[in-house]
Parts: sequence; C-alpha cells; structure tokens
Amino acid sequence: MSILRTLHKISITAAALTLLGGCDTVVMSPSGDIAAQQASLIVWATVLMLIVVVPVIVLTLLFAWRYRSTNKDATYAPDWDHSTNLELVIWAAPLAIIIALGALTWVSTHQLDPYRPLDRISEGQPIPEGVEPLIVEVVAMDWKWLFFYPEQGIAVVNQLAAPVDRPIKFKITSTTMMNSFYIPALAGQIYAMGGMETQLHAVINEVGSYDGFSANYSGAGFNGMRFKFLGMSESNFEHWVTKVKSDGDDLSRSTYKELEKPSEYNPVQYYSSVAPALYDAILNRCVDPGSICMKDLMSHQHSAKNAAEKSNVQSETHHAH
Amino acid sequence: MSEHHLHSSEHHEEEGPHSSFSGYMIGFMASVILTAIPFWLVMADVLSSRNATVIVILGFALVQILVHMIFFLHMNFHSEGGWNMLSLIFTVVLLFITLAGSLWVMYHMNVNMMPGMMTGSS
Amino acid sequence: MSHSAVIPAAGESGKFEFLERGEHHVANGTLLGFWLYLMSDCLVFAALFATYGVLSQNFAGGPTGADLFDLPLVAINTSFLLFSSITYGFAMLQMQQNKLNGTIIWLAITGVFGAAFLGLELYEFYHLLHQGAGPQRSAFLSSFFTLVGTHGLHVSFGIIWLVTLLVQLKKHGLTTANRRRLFCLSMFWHFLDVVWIGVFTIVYLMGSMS
Amino acid sequence: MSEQFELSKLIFGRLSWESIPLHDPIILGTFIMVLLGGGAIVGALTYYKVWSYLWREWITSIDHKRIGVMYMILGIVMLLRGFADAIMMRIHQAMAFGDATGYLPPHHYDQIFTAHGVIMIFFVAMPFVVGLMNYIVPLQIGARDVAFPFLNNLSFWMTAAGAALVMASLFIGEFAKSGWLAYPPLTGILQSPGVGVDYYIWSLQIAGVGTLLSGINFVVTIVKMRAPGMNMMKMPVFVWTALCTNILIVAAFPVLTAVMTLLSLDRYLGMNFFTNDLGGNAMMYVNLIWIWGHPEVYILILPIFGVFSEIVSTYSGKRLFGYSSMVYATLVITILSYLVWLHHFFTMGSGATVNSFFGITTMIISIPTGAKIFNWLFTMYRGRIKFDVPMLWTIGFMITFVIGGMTGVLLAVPPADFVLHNSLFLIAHFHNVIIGGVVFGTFAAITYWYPKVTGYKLDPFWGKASFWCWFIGFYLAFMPLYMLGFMGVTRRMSHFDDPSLQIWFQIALGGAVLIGLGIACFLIQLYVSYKKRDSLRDETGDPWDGRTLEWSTSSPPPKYNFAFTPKVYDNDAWWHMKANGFVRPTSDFLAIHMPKNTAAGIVVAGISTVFGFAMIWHMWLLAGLSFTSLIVTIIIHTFNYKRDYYIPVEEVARTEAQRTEVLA
Repeated sequence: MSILRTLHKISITAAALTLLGGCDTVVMSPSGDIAAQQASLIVWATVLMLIVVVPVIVLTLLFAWRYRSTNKDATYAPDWDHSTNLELVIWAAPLAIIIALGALTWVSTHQLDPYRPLDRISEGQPIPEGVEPLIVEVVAMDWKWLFFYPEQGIAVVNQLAAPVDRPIKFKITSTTMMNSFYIPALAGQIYAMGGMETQLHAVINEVGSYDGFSANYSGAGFNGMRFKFLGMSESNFEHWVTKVKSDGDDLSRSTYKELEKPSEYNPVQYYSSVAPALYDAILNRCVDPGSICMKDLMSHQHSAKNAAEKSNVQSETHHAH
Repeated sequence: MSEHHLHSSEHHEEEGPHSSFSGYMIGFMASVILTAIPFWLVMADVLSSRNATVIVILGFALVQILVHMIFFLHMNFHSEGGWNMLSLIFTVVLLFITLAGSLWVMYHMNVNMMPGMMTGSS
Repeated sequence: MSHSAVIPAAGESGKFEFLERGEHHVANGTLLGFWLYLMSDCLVFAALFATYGVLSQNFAGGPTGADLFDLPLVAINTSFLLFSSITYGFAMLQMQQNKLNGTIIWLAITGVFGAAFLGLELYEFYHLLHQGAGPQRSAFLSSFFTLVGTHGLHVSFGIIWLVTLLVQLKKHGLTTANRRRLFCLSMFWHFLDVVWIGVFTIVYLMGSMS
Repeated sequence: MSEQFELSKLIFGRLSWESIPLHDPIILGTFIMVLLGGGAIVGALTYYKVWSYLWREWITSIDHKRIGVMYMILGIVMLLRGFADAIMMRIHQAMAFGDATGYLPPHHYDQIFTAHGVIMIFFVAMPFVVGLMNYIVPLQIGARDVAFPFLNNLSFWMTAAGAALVMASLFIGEFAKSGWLAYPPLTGILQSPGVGVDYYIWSLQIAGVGTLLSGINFVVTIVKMRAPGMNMMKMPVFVWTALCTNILIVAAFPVLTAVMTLLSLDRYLGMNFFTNDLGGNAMMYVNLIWIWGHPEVYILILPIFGVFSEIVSTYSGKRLFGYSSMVYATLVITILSYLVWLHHFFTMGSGATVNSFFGITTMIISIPTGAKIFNWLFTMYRGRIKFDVPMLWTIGFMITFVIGGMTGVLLAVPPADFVLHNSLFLIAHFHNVIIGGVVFGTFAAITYWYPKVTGYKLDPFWGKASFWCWFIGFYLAFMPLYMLGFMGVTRRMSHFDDPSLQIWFQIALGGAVLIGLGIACFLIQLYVSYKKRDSLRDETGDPWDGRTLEWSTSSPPPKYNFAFTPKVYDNDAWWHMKANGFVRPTSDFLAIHMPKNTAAGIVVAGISTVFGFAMIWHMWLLAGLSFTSLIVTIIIHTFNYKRDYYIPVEEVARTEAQRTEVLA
C-alpha cells in the first residue's frame, strides 16, 4: 500500500471517528438487548462525568493562558491559598456526580446482572407468554468452545446459533483455564472457570453472524479461541439443528476425551447426539470413569471416617498421575 | 531482623516500655484461663449448639488477644508518640477488610458458581 | 526548641530562629520500625487466615479437621508457648534490673520452650503425613499446613535470633543496642503468641467441632 | 550412569544447554548486543579505573541521595527494556493480519506482554517512585538521612536483584507466558511446567522484600525524623503523599508475598490452593492478588500527586491552594484504595450486590481525586505561571489524567465493565493514568529536581521536545486502543482476522514510535545538558525560587544535607525563611554524626539472586547452600556494632566555606 493511500485512509478514518464518535462499533451499537442497555449505560455515565471533566480541561487551559507570567494584567495573589466556599464546591461537585452515578450503578448492576433471568426481549417488548429460554451449556476448552444444546440433544464446537428474540440462558464452565465468554454484539462477558458454573442471560434481536471469543488470556491457543454466533429466525434455527443432527457424529465420553486434548484454531464440529449428563460431568470434573463428582464430594464431606479411608486410596491414584 | 539502627551508641535514655512482675503475672494467669476455657468447651462438648460454641471461643480469643496486647506487648496510646497504636488500629482495620472482604466475596462466588453449593442446583 | 537564652546567630532575623544550633538528636526509630514490620507480618497472616477461611471446607473427600486434630496435643503445645511468653517477660524484668546473667538464663529457658513447641508441632506434622493427610491431599490440608507451618517457621527464626542474641549478650552485655534487640525480639515473640491464639481457636478448636 | 545423572540434577537442576535460546534469532541478536554493550561498559569502567570509586561511593553507599539516584538509573535502564517490549508488540500487532502472522512466534509474543507489564510496574514505575522519595523526602523534612540507612541500601539492591532475574530470563530459559498477574490455573505446574512462572515468582518475591523494607524505612523516617517545628500539618505535600504511599506499601506488599508463596507451594510442593482439583480455588488467587494490586496502583500515583503539588505551586509562584483538603484527600484515597479490589474482576460472577458495592466504593475514590485536580487548578488561578518544562508536564498531566480518570470511573460501573473488561479499552485506560500520571510525573520530577542532584539544569529545548513527543505520542498510541475496545478487540491477541482493524494498530504504532522519540529526546537531553553543564550551572541551590527545604541547601547537597538542622514555622518552610531574611550560617559548625557505608546490602542481595536462580532451576544443592549462607551473612552482619562515624567539624567548615565562596 502506498503511503499516500495510507494517509488518505487515515484521514478518512479520523474524520469518521470525529463524526460518529465511535457509535457504529459493535460495543456501542450491538444487536442484543442486554448489550444495548450496557451501551446506553456507557453513554449516560460518560455524559454525567463530562459535566465535571470538560470544565476541568477548559479551566486548565484557560488558567494556564490567563495567568502566564508574561501577562502582567492578570491579578497575582501569591498568598491566596484558601477559600471555604470554593473548597465546598470542589468537594461537592464530584460528590453530586458520584451520587448520581452511584445510584445509576446500583440499579443497573442489579438490572443487568448476568444471573438474572430476562424480563423483556427488547425495549417495550416483554417476553411473550409461554416462551422458555433456550438453554445452552458452554464449555471453554483448551483452546476451543464446546456448546451443548440439552433440549435439542446436540453439541457444537466453535459455532453457536440461537433464534432471534428468544431469551437464552447460558451455563458456562471450563475444562482447565480461566477464560471469559464474550459475544460483544449479544451481551457482556463472564468468566468460564474449571469446576465452576457461571451464568449469563441474554437475547439477540437481529439476524446476523457475530464474533464470539474468549476475552481472558488462557495460554498458547488463546488467539484462535473464536467462534461465530449466528442469530437466526426460528425456522432457520430449526433447520440448523436438523443440519447438526444429520451431519454430526456422536459425542460419547470417549470422543469427548479425544476432543479434550489441547488444540488450536479448531474447525467447527457438529455432534448429533451427546452422552447423557456429559456437561454435568465436565462441570463436576468426573468425566473419567470411576472419579467422584465434586458435588458428591461436597455433600458427603461430613460422613467422616469412611471418606478418610477412601480418600487415601484416591490420593494414591492421584499421585500416580 | 535485629540489625536496623543508626545512632546506636550515643544516647542512653531507656527506650521501650517499662514492665513489672505483677503485670506479667496478671497477663499470664488471664491467658491461662482464657486458653483453658475454650479448650474445655470444645473438648468436653459443653455447649449443645455449634454456633454458640464458635461465638464463645471467638470471644475468648479476642479477649485473650487484648490481654496479650496490653500485658505482654505493652500497647498503650503513648508509646512512640501514639504511632504504635495508630498503626495497630490501621492494621486491624485492614485485617478486617482483608478477612471479611475475602470471605464475603468468595462466599458469593462459591454460592454463585460451585456445584453442590449453588442455590437451586439439583 | 527552647533555646531562648541563646543569642540569635549572625544574620538571623530576631523574629524567627531558623536553625537548631546544637547537635540535633534524632529519636531512634528501631522499635517503631520493628513494630511496623510486625504489622506487615500481621497482614501476611491475614492473607493466610483468609485463605484458610475460604478453603477450610474443601476437604475433597479427604479427612477433616475433626478426623485429624489431636486437641490434647495442641493444648500442651499452647501451654509451651504461653510459658515461653512469661519466661521472656522474666528475662525483660531481669534486663530492667541490669542483671545480665538472669536475662541470659530466662532467655535460654524461653528458647527451650520454643524448641519444645516446634518439636511437638513437627511431631504432629510427621504424624499427619504418615496418615496420608499431607498438604497435597486437599485444599483444606494445603491451607492448614501453610498457616500453621508459617507460624512454626516464624518460631524457628525466633529461636535462631534468640540464640544469636544470647551470644551477643555474652559478648557485649546489656548495651543500648542489645537492650533494643531484646525489646524487638520480645515484641516478635509475643506477636507470635497472638497469632497462635488465632491459630488454635480458628484452626484447631473450630476445626475439631463436627 | 543414573547416579551421575542424579548428581548433575542436584547441581544443575533442569538447567541445560537447551535452556539457552540460541535458536531464536531475535533473542540471540539481543543477547549479542547486550554482551557487546555490557562488555564495552565494563571495559570502559576498567579502563578509566572507576570500579573502586563506584564501589566506595555508590554500590556500598548508604547515602539516601546516592541510593535515590541509583533507583532512578535502574528505572531508566528498565524503561528502555520495557519500551523495547512495547514497540515489539506494537509492530507485531500492526503486522499480524489475515495471512501475515507477524514476526514474533506466539510463545515469544506471550512472554513479551508479560514481561512488559511486570517490568513497567515493578522495575520502572516502582524504582522511579521509590527513587524520588529517597532523594527528596529526607531533604524536605530537614533530615540527614533515612531512619535505617543500611536497610535502604539493601532495599535498592534487592530491587535490582529482582530486575536482574527478569533480565536473566531473557537469555536463560524463558519468562512467564501468563500476563503480568499470572492467574492460575494457567500458571499452575500442570499448565506451565517451565521456568517462566518461577522467574516471575522469585523476581517479585526478592524485589518485594526490598520494597517492603523501604516502605517501613520511610514511614519511620517521616514519623521520627522531621525537623523541629515541622508538625504533621506543616509537612510538604510530597512528604504527605510519600507517607501514605509507604503506609500502603507496608500494608499491601505482605499480601503479594503471601499469594506468591501460595502459588509457589502449588508449583513446588504440589499443594492445592489454586488448582482445579482437590478443592483448590483459583478465584482466591485473583481475590488476593488484587487486594495487593489495587493499593499498588495508588502506591504509584500518590507520590506523583505530591510531585505535581510541589511543581504547580513553585511555578505558579503561589502557595498550594487547599493544603489541608489536599492532605485529607490523600488520606481518604489511602484508606479507600484498600476497599475496591473487586472491580478488577466484576466479570468473575460474584453477583449484583457485591459488584455494585465495589463499583460504588471505586467511584467514591474519584471524589478526593477530583478535589486534588481542582486544588491544582486553583493554585494556578491568580498565579504567575512560568512555563518551564516541569510545568508543561504538569498541564499535560492534568488534561490527560482527567480523561484517564473518566474512563476509569466508567469501568467501575459493573455492567459497562462487562463489555469493556479485558478489552483494549482497559489497556488504554490504565496506560492513560500510568503514562499520563506516573510517567509524566516522573519526567516532571526529574526535570524539577535535576539541578538539585547535579548542580546544573536540564537543557529546556530537548526537554520540550521530549514532552511533546510523549504527549502527542501518547494520544496517538492509546486513543486508537479506546476505539478498538469499542470494537470488541481483546487484549493479548497475537493475530487478527478483521482487516478493518489494521489501520488503528498502525496509528498506535506511530504513537509508540513517537513515544520512543520522546525517550530518545530525554536521553539526548541528559547528554546535551552534561555537555553544556557550565552554562546551565546553578550555584544558588535554588534555581526555581523553590518553597521547600531541599532548596535551602547546596546543589548537590553535602553528604550531611544540612550543616544545621533547620527549624520550621510554615509548610512552605524555605519560602518562609527567604521571606523573613534568613542568612546562611558561616561559623560555629559542629561535627556531624553519620552512618558508615557497608557492603552487606549488595552481598545479601547477591546471595538472594543466587538463591532465586537456584530455586527457579531446581538446583536444590545450590539453593540450600545459598539460603544457609544468606542466614549466616545476616547473623554476621548483626555482630557489627560499629556502624557510624563523625564527619569532623573541620570538614563541615571547609565544605560550608566553599559554598559561601561560591555564593558570594
């Protein structure tokens, strides 16, 4: 690319930036209701803060110019170092902004809590009677994403599809690393961690293909841990499910063990059927036959002596690893 | 750890707090009692409720820490111009923030995420 | 500060005396500095206690505190530490009366109690490892060994310091520097007591309750 | 055979010839350059026979001024390394689009962003801040040294030892590939079996000891060694901020030590604190490290607030507006900085109540910070502002920092953080406050106090050039990152598919190059000023018409700082002395009690480095030996009771007479 063309491109981009103020970016103009609310929150918070920030910047420049040492017309008051009224304003102005912003924060944080089931699909549009959220179980693996659709009985690697305007409930875990499940167009991110389950409720309002990825660095293959999130009409979604069912293999526990091995830039893979309770086993770290699930350990931890003896055996097997 | 000092040889005024035999003995007797009671409470399983026992022994621990502070560490508001006490109070506040904060935060995380602890998980 | 009788030095204005004309003695900061070190150590223990608090129920199917802890042993151990505090106190009283030999003897007794405490703790650890309840077994045991072990490590360093100080006392007597060191070690020693109160209450007593 | 194998394992651990990355041309090239450059420096030092001078006057020095200068030099050297990492990342990201993979292999790239973060925070920003406090605080409180001069020397060498380990990782083995806070389970032994994470752990542990000791040292210094009359509310603002920073160091660094220890127990002894199995909980690591990590941010920025307070008042020729509200604001920030750590992991899933609590506490910090900005603003109001270079940095800071503060508060709103966390928006935000705050402040401080240290001013032309390069370079480099954050681009990426992003990375690269020019201008400035030192000389000791005590003594100050301890009546002590006709004393000097130099600091730090290196490479024999010798060295050191001496009265009189002559 010639320098001139680059310069041209830079100037156009710069102009676009000043004109649009970043309004056409995926974060600021997303396609899902949750992300849209988060974007408008960003705008409101910024506007609130600009009430203080702009005057400060203007005054800094103004004072710097007005009271330059060469300007002998300006008043010089070398011992003026205190004014109770002014100091009241100095503390009160930020305080007032923060009170407003704090209230906004409290409300919006509860409103947009990822664990909270949705109560609307977009502004002014409540969830229609009888519509249940689509459940998707997400597993962050080294280094790819595995999505289970328990209702449909299918699983997909590195591709996610959902019908528009139907709430989605994600249940998210990880095999080893700490990852962050993030589809900017849909909703904010949340961490995916081994042996733990986080949740995210969201809805996509527009048909389209969006980027999804891990937002938390998780080692060598992190860069390729990306997938496409497809917002589809209800009928296309049915069609997609059928396609997965017809094209896919069976995800048995042994196939899963194969899949679990680290890989980078994994292609999309379809699974037409899934071993029972596989997601639950991944979450509870007991995919291996004979291993005890975490939730069982937790609930049995008080049955004392027997467990202690059993554990000796187990710790030996663990050492063998 | 023992080696920091600069103007060592010069002045001979006694530094550090003065202590007395009776002070040490009071502290010692008090801490023996304050140690013995919680051990007895737990070993003999005196109180029926677990929570009650926990609260009582934590209370004893707190009192015993105060006893040690006063009779063994000679804490008061005057030593080192009050800076000892000030730094202690500051540390206790941070201690509280670290402990309570961590437990609070981690409790919420665990409730939200840990299988077996999650509310409503089957 | 109150040298009002001194004639203002050459050139100084009469209104303010701007210089301390005599030798300016700076207060020694060792005791305060050492106290601050102890406060920072306090926060190391805070982090360890917080970790223990968070992980103390994560037995991973392994043994619990109620399965493992031997409270009579802990009670004996606690008494060793308590005795060592009062004997350190006696050493300090001897120091106040400028009795070098008394100081040395009580200090040595303190060291013996400290060593006994350590010995018993090592015995306990050995016993636990023998049972297969080592620090690798579960997060609970990791945090238990680390918290109790860190306290034990402090006691070990305290004993090394104590022995060093015994030699220094023999060599130089109760000089200002040595008195200051005795004060610092006393703070260190009593501080470890305070930490131990937390350990036996939160780890051993609360852990033993089923 | 196997016996021999065991023996070599015991001695060399896992170190072998393969550990030295001879196959990587970039590292090899750097290695050769470092070798040549280092050889040239060593050769020159030997040729000019300065080793014994360096040893006597610098390496073993317990003079807070010398130690302060050494901290600053360490900071500058490490800044060059950290910047080299930065520009390598920027070039790589500007290239790695579509089919182009960039020039750095991923494993190398991942080490670079980790090293960049670690170096910039621990070995650039920290040495700068500690170095400034070292030089200035004792002078501003009218003291002759710090409370524990030997510890001060030890602290410096421990910090340098940590830096040395990080540098060693470049050529022997590798550095961590984990990001600068090394979250497990990625840094667990199963996922990162190599030496990188161990380098990370041990360099931070060793440097951390130094930082903690210097924190204690400065708190005691400020509490105990102030000149008569200087009560707490008469301390210069820089001393106040230094006090609060050191309180935070004493309060926060132990937590870092503890969490690093837990991580190493996981790695070395197979414990289960942060593992996925057997009850470990990686979230606890994140929780603990941010309990240290957030106060750390304020450890860096508070002293810089102090620097700007000094500068804005000096160059406006005016008392600082709202001294007491400045002090209270600093105290409030100190306490609050300990209450906000969770805002670094809103997205981990702690729920709405916890998140909004920490979001709101975070926002509250912006109130005292805002008050500070207004105070600087009204210090300028009705002043006589001279636009020397330090003042340029200050105005640049005020404008830039407000923007950084705004994006910071934005990130404190949890739902906003959900979409911006871990994105380049976040990267832009913290560079905005760290460059716009700490770096601008450090350069302002260097320019401001340089004549005090050397006796001549810095050349203003190159200073202005440096400022404008940094200022414009910063905006060019980081405004695109804000944009990219809105486009949903994540940090730590080594390759991109979407070609429309490339232009932004290219602009950012341009900014980084400009910043590089800014650093170059700074180095040229040092050289040019040295060459022109005779015309830039300041003999008054007070080139800026200063307000605080450091300007009352000569430049550079004598070993003992003040022939007589000053008495203080006003918080602008020197201004007050000048206004009330203070005249330098010329007679009746006394001998001055001073601490002696000692080699113990560098010996202890050297052994610690060996110990750290041995632990990293699992050389158990060497580790055991070095640890034992460390303890023995410390014990031997405690048997040295003669650590001070008197500067004879003749020498004091001679030094002061020379100054009288110069001033006449």
